[in-house]
Amino acid sequence: MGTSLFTARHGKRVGEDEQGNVYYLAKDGKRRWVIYNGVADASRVPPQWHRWLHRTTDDLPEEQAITPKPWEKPHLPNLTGTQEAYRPAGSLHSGGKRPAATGDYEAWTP
Amino acid sequence: MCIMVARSRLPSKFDGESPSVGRCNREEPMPKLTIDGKEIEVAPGSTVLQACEEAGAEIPRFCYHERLSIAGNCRMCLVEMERSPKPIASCAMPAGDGMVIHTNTPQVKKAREGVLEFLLINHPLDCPICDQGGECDLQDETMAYGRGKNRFDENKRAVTEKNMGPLVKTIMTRCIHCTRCIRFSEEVAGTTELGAIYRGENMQITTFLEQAMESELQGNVIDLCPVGALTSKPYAFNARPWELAKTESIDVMDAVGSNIRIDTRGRQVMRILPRNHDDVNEEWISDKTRFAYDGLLKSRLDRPYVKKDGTLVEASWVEAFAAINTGLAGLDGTQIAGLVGDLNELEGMYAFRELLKGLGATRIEARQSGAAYDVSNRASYLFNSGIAGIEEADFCLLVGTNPRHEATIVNARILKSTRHRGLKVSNIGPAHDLTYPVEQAGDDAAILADILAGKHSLADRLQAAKRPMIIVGEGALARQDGAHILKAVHDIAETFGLITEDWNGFNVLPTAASRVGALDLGLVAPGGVRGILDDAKAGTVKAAFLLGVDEIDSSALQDCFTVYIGSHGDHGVRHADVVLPAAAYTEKSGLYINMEGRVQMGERANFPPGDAREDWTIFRALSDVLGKTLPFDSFDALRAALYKELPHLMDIDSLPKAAWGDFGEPGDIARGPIALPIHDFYQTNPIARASDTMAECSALKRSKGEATGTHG
Amino acid sequence: MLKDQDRIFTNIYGFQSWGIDAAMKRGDWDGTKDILAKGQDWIIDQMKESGLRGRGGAGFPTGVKWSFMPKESKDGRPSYLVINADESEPGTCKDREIMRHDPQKLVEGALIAGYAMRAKAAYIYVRGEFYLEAERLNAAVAQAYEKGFLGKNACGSGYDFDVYVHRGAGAYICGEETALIESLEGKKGQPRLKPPFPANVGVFGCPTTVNNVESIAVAPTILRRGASWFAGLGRPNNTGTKIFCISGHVNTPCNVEEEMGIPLRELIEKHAGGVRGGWDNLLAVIPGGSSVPLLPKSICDDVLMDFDSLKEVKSGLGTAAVIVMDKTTDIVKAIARLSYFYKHESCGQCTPCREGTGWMWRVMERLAVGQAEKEEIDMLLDVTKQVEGHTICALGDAAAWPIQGLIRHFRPEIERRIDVYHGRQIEAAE
Amino acid sequence: MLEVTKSGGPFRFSDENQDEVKAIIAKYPEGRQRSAVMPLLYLAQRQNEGWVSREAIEHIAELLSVPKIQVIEVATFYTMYNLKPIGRHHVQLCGTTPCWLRGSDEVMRACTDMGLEKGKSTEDGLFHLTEVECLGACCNAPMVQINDDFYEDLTYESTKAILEALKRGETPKPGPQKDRQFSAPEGGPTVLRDMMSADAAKE
Repeated sequence: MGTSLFTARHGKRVGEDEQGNVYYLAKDGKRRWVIYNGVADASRVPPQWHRWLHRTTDDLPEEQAITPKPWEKPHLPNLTGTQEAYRPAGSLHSGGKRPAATGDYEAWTP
Repeated sequence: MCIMVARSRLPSKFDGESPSVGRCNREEPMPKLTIDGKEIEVAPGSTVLQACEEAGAEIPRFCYHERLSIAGNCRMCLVEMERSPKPIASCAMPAGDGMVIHTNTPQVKKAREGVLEFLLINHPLDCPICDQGGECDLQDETMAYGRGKNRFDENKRAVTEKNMGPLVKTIMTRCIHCTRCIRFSEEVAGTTELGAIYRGENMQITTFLEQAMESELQGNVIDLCPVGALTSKPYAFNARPWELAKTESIDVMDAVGSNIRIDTRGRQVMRILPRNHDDVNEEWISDKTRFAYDGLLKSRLDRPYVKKDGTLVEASWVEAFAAINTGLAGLDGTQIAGLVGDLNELEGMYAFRELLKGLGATRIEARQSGAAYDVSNRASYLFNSGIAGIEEADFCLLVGTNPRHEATIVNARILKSTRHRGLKVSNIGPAHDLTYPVEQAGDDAAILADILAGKHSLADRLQAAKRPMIIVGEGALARQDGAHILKAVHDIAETFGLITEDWNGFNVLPTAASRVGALDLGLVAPGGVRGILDDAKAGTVKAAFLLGVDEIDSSALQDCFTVYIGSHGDHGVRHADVVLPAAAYTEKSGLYINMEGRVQMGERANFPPGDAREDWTIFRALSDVLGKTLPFDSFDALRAALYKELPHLMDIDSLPKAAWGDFGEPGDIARGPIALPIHDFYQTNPIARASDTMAECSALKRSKGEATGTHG
Repeated sequence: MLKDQDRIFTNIYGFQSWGIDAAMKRGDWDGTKDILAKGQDWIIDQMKESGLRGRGGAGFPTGVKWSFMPKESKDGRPSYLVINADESEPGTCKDREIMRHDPQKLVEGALIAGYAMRAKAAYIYVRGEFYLEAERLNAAVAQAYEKGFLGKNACGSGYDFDVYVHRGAGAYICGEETALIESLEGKKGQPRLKPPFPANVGVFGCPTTVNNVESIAVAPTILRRGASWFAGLGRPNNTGTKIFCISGHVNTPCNVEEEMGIPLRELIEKHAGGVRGGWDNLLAVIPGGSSVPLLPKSICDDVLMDFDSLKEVKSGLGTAAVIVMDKTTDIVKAIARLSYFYKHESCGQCTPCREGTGWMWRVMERLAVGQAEKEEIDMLLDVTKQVEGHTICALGDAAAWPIQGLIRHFRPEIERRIDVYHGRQIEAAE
Repeated sequence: MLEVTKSGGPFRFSDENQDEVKAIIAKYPEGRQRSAVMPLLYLAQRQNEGWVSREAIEHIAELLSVPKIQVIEVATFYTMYNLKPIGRHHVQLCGTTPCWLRGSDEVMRACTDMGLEKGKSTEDGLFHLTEVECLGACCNAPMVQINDDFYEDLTYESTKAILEALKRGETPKPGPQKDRQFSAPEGGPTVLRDMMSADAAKE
């Protein structure tokens, strides 16, 4: 609540990312912040905005002269602790079978 | 160890070109050397390196190998010799009388450090991902002679991998150009497939335009390679040497009885390596021996099966035994037959025989290939000259055998003898590329009769030879007139002086590891396998026990109550009524008798899968159910009983001399070609057939055969 | 200066015809039968007395070498003479002149030498690039056969002798005698281990002597004019005449036959028109083909051109190929180029040479532009020492020596370059 | 990876070369026919427009009963065998120190100016340029070998002239490109002057 007030008073909206998180710059240019669209999770900030937000650059994402490489995947927040968290092959949570181990054999069946 | 033998037979790179090199002349005096202040006498023809070893000075080496010619190219074995301005390569320098050698001076150490540094500058630092790690000569020597610091500031050399086929994986950047593999391929395998192209620092080991290697011994280059340039493809990234349990055992893929080491991790066989045995396999093993182990994990029988309503269903041991009890009910001994397969150890066969004898069975047969062995005389089914004896022979006549496929190691020995001892080889039987020059006499078995009558030029060859030998294969003995052929060869041996006080040139080449042992146990029945199968078809044999029998046409047993005991679901289970899962050769201890009659002991390396049990325990338990309890409760008791019957089994690893006598059946030999017993080297037994690696090799060979239109 | 009548190779410049008739007019094949009639021992003794040392580089006494051959074959193996015409030492171009302008001297020498060592035949191994020279030699051999000088009852001596020409295909290492033998057998030219020496097990497994073209070609003249004539030229233990190849920064590069022991300065000034820009413009001389260490001007001033004198100044006569470098020369680059040569020509058989030549060349290339640290000069020297004497054949030594010579005499120059390079680096950084 | 170009058809020595093949093999003792590997490879190369095809290698291996791998070892060890097609004029430029001292860089510049590239054939298939090691004509440095002929005492201009002449289909005169008798000093020999006249011939 306080944040939205502060935002309304001092903030200047500078942009929004694909997830709908909105980025603000203080009118005096001294502070930068983000209002999340949904859960407040710092890892949801995509890299381009991250650079801006942490003052690595003053350029906004669309101004940054970075062309995405063809192998780059879309940004994902940190999924640890959620349903989508990474599970190694064979993990019981992913419902898979355990990986091959020594001593495994293929039995003959008629 | 092997050094003594190697010394007198030291082959030189220029052997065959110089009669004076590489031969040990007994009249020569023993040269006396001083090594690090210690005086030592060595056999004539030794090298300085061997003399140093004798004197207890360890000499590092990469290119030198006892069983290969001397290349002298790694320069690691440099030592100082007085009155020589430069350090000398000890592996290549013949030991001379009065030489004064120093192996531990600072100069020697400096020289070796220099050489090792050169080897390392272009060797990648990828030990953590290298399969040779932990058993790498370069690693070991670096511990002793490494500088500990790199002075090489330039870019390292990278070399593209070479395709060498499905067995040998190459990481050629690691190659230190010792040329052991090249020399092996020319001198031991005889196929001359490897070479070094380009020159200088661009030199690269490869096959002709990267075709796959064809040799059946190619796996040995993996052992020979002192670094990780040539490694095992099937074993790649599977295990580290220090996490493997090593068990010394005996191979069963052929009748050679190669000495092997089985490396296991947990329950799984990870790889198989040769052990040195100068008189049997030296330090080579065939690719089938080395790579068929993945077949131990495929198509395994891991629980008993019983046939119900025409299909086999899983059963417990109790149910299976009960089914057998029912199946045998009301049958008398003459209606029960037993067949023994190719891969069995003596203990299992003995228990099997005792069980069937207890049931009153009279027909127990082990000659699965149908060869007409005569058990009345032990000499009639042995390789009497001994494998090492091949090196003493000067003429060898092959009859209906392709040793390259039937006993690859024996073939390598023949090659060695042709290269270094001037052995000449003639062949009666289909022509094959045996890797050495062979005089082809035709494939008509009747030539034997001509020889005996003195009408064939081979008769003169045999007569002229000082130590002639004949090797008869199962191809010849499995013919309808096999017994006649056996007799004819017996007579040839007697007529042409193959049998003397200290020489027996009559040799049989069995194809199966269990064959000689089974014959020693007397597992033959009149009419052989053929007779039993015919009677089963006709209905006079009503029950058959198959102990690992997979090389017969089991459809003859369709109407017969069949019990299969074995490790793999292969041909033998097809018409079985009860299937009992047994252990494969790595999973049981046991005695094997190789083709020479040499008794060797194999040790258990891992455990059989699932409910499978060692063979003898199955028969002991079954005998209980059938009410004919066998008189042994432990493996030791079984062995004691076996020793009592066959005392020569206690004489482990000695080469017996079988007394000569008469054998075979006199009779006519029909004109006509001899067929060979093995058509596909890579697919001769259930384990090999289950192996993916062997299947790949087999497919490759077939596609090559089709491409070029030539076979073998 | 050597008098013209004491010169052996009178047609070295090819003013006359190379054909056998012209050659016979020049004195070849004169009384060869009589020479042969005096017997093998006489010939070998004469060769020993003449003091002729092998002209291929190592300088081993030729007569002694011939005497190593078995007097009779105990096991039925024939003997062979192999003539090394695989001339590829940088700076050397003498055998080519003999083969194309005076081939009969070589062919006659082959017969005499072959007879002296009881050889069945001679193989002349000509480097592959000398296609026309090999053709010329083939023609000369054919002419000699036509005259009855070769073949059955060669020269009427009752001795059967054949001469064959075999061509190489581009490999410096085949100038090494055992590599040459391997190559002659149709294999890669990789030197063999010694022992056994070729005189025991050589080409085709038979006793073999490998001699340089020049050593063989001078033999007939020596025997005709007498060992004492030859021994009277030059200095003791360094007798006779020798073809010198003078190349590099001289006014008129040339081949010239001169007396052994001629002062280097006299050789260059008299025959090669002097150093470009005068003697004082001389920087260094490689006196015996690329494999020997170079000599700075201070030594060149009064050094004599023979085996022992050059050995005293830690160099060697080698093939007597004098490569002259004046003060405009980038001496480090010149030696770096030689290092590249050895890297390119290493056969790859033994470790120190295979790995060391490449390493040395790479460091040399950096030193040539100064892109190195000063410690690396000592490291390079250490590497050359690690190669030297540890290889199967002498190529390792040959690759090491030029660099050792360079560091011995021109270390300040290398250090200067390093300083300059780093100075420039510092400037650039500022 | 080593690549040996296939010629696309079976290889056999041409009829005129058959006798040559027999003569070559006959030079070596009985059972030592392997020695003929190098001459035969070279003969095959001359017959086949300056390069050895894979089929030729296989043919020679069979002809001499030498394992194929050992023939290819030889073919790759020596520098004179070309395992893929090359230009009609093989320009081999010596760049070793004696030639370099006397200006082989200039000769190289002339070659590149004429459109030749080290290790490559020109697009018109006329030239193939290789930098080789010492060719043994150091007293006549710098030099190039074009096919069988040595062109010596070169300068930038004379190199260019030779290449242009070849381009025009002419055969320039081989040997020294300066006024000089083979390896005699420029301006006449300092010794053996009486051998210069054609009739003088006396030791």
